[in-house]
Amino acid sequence: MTVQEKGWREIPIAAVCWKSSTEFLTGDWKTFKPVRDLEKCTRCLLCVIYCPDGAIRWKADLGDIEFDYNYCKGCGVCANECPAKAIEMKLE
Amino acid sequence: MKRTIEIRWHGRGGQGAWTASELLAKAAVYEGKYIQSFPEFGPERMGAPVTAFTRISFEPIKLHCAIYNPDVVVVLDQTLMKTVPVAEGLSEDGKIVVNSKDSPLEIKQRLGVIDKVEVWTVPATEIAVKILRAPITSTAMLGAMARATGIVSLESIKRTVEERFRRDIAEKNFAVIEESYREARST
Amino acid sequence: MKSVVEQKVLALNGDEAVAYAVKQCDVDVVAAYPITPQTIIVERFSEYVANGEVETAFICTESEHSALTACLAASLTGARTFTASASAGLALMHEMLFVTSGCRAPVVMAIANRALSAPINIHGDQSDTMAQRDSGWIQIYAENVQEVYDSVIQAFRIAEHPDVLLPAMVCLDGFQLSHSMENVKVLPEEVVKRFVGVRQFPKVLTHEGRFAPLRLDPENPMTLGPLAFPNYYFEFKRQQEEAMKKALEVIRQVHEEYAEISGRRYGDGLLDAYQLEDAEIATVCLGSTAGTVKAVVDELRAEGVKAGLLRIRTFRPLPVEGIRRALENVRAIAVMDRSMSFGGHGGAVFHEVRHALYDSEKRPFVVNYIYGLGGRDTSPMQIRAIYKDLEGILQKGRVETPIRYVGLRE
Amino acid sequence: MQSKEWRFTARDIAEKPDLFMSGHRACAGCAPATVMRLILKAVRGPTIVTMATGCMEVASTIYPYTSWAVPWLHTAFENAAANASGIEAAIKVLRRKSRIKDQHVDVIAVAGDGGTCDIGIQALSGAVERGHDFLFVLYDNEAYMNTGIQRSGGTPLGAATTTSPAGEVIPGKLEHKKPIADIMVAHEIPYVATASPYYWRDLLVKVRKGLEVEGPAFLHVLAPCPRGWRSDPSKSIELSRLAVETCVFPLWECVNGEHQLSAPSKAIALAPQKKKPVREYLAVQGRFRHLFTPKYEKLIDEIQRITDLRWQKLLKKCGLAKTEASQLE
Repeated sequence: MTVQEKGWREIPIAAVCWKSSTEFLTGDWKTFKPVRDLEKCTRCLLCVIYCPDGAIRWKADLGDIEFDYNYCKGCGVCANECPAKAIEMKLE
Repeated sequence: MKRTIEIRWHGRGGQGAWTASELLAKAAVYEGKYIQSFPEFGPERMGAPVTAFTRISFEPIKLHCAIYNPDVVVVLDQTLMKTVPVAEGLSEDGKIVVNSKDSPLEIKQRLGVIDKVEVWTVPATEIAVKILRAPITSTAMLGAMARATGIVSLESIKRTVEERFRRDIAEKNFAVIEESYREARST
Repeated sequence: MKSVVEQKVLALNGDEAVAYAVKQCDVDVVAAYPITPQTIIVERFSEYVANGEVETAFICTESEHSALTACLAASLTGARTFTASASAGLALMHEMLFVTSGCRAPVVMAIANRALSAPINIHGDQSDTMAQRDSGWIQIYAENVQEVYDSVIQAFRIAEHPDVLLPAMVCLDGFQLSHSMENVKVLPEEVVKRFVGVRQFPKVLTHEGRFAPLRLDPENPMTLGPLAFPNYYFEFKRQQEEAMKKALEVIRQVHEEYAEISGRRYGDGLLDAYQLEDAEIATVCLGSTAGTVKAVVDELRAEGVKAGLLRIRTFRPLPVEGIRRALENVRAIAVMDRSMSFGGHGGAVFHEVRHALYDSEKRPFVVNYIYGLGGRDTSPMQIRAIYKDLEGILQKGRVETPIRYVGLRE
Repeated sequence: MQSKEWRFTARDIAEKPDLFMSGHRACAGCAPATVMRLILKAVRGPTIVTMATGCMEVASTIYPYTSWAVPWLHTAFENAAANASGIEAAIKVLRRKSRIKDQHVDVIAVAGDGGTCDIGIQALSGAVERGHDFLFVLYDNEAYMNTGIQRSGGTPLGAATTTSPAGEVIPGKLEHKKPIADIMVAHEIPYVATASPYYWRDLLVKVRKGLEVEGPAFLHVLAPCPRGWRSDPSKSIELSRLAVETCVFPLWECVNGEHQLSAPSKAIALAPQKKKPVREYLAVQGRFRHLFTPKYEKLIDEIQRITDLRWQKLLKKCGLAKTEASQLE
């Protein structure tokens, strides 16, 4: 433990969680990372739906999807399920 | 008079020994007395011999233990006398009230209790069958024991009966209580 | 000073007194599973529900484990909750007892104390609750049916107090109290409702970075019952211990406030000392047998014997200081345990009392009497014999047998 | 209720924020994590989730972090349904007493196969018998994965786990998978269904239906676990498709006692040639590797036989298998 943890008087009682897991980055778990071929991608959004980590986001303003490598664990489900074969898993 | 009177009830499961004990206790509460009423602890089985207990006192009751030397014993079913030592531990100047057509003297001889003990009998089954059309003797025995001991008044007993039972059943039980009160005989 | 309220006198057994008190406490959810000698509690309460006398949701669960779980979950959703059990039922709840205290859910539970199997035995002793003494629940042991009623009402206030937020057990000896009808003075319902009040919730920091009332609420989402690794778990246990310490004062205060309304006091709410001021010999006891002991003490006092009694009303949290102060001037003490701690040195109460007296300079003699297991009756004669033993210890100036059994056939 | 269809489009789902949030610590390729995300995409309003001890509970709430944007409660392993009972009862009473906002709150209990088929079945059976209004979701990864892949009542025949290892004389688990959804149907509750994350829209619709019925609803979701199934993490969703295509895990609903096949399985029922052999499903999972040896190969036939038998029984229940079912008898 490098960070100084709080003492028993400071932490909320009943073990109520006080941090969102979005503050916990799991992106460094991966060996392979998904890379998208923008030409092939049809924006069908199946990868957004299937991603176990919610690491692929639909950006309404861009009208496109975006990989969030902060959370992506490199499982490759997106590549495997992509009907257009637009995603390739590449070594980090 | 003793500050606390201890009563033991003998009956068979389903005859209402615990009910009688509770009715008596509640009647005593109406008269401002302190009470304790408890069954012989354990699962109750229809027909099996059961025991219930009542303590009545003029002051708060501290004891939380069994009754070893009752001042009064009430026997709801005469047949119990064959197998259950109903007079066991009865205090020397105690009283025993038995549901029986027999005379108090006959019962006294059968029980073999010392002379000082007062034995009362009442034909509770006959009275109950006549009025209630069922051999439920708890209220009849209450009436007889009220007569024998004077611990509580007939009015208080009636009040508890009235509270516990439906109106028509309560009224029949008033008749049972009154008749058994009249019919109770002692040695 | 509030004045004592006028009260009705009812004839209730211990179980009925529990149900009656719960009826008056504005309880939201009751979840329970029947077990002798607790059954009358749930039966009476079912009648209140069936007759529309309460607004409570009554859940007849398929086990005690689910009964306590449902109470816990309802409590964490913001409900005032109650359950009741005994013996094997409490043992089945064991896991959830710790979860309930760990989640800081102020569930109130009545336990009609009963022996644990095997062999199976439905009668009274305190093995069931003593086995749960380290589960993080407050434990109050009642002496008579009146105290059962009073304690249940107090338990809600204590458990829900923001400094405490711990579940609480009210323990009544199986059959001796659960099935014994006694005089009970009951407070008017509105007085009880006012006394217990509406449940309040402390605010805690959530993952949204906001402070919100501690409960499951879609308006303020929070996560309850997470996994804590070695880096945090310990701190939560320390918090629970702090809450127990604070409970000592809260129990005393709530008891005092209740006494002002009801006119009834049980010592200071923690300990009930009887004829102890000048006592040379004394017993320490929990629950209904303390009443029998008091009757014996009266007799002994009339005979000129300086006998006394310390009844521990609140066993968890244990008022250690109070025990020491109450007993350190007594010369010989018999601690009565209605349960066994197999392989230990005497029963649980003995451990605690002797431990409390270790810090006393006078170090009185302390011996242990195991009594009443599986519903065995303890008579006034047997209690007299205990005091006789204590006199013998004083005469001899030593203890020969520190752990003894009352009414056990050799 | 049956007639109502929800338009869960891919765009709708993608736009809806995740209520099961990123940063959880499930394994890479964890289908249960996808299932959690999808369930919460289907909620219709204020919702409280309660969970049994298990992978998803542990991975999502490591103090002080939480992945749950909704109110969430875990208390123990065997009691998710009892939690739901208490929450549902509390909400009802507190609304009636005006202690909380007067709005409907959906309650979802989530448990794995151990927390449902084994240790949790008593609380589940009790809660649905009492008729509490809640949805129970079983995410079935077919073993105790959280504790290191021990067999459960949900583990299928022949699967190797750490407590049913494939050895010299024993070919993995010797018993069939407990038909938990059928057991729930036997409780005569208003809604029981099976689902697979590959068929995500079907899953979402079923979650929504389960929430909309009054009374208890049960949803059995197959959730492949790459660690426990010894499969490639990228194949988790594909496996959930193969299970349906081989009829190892058919998709169906039982609404008020009436069974009906869901579209993916109905397509197979109507065109039986589409039904794939179980080999295709088993071959990509390391937990069945030992079955592809001469010694234990016969077990594959047995798995095929039981799969066909259960499929035929299901068709019969759905009124689709008059001829085949009678042939079997």
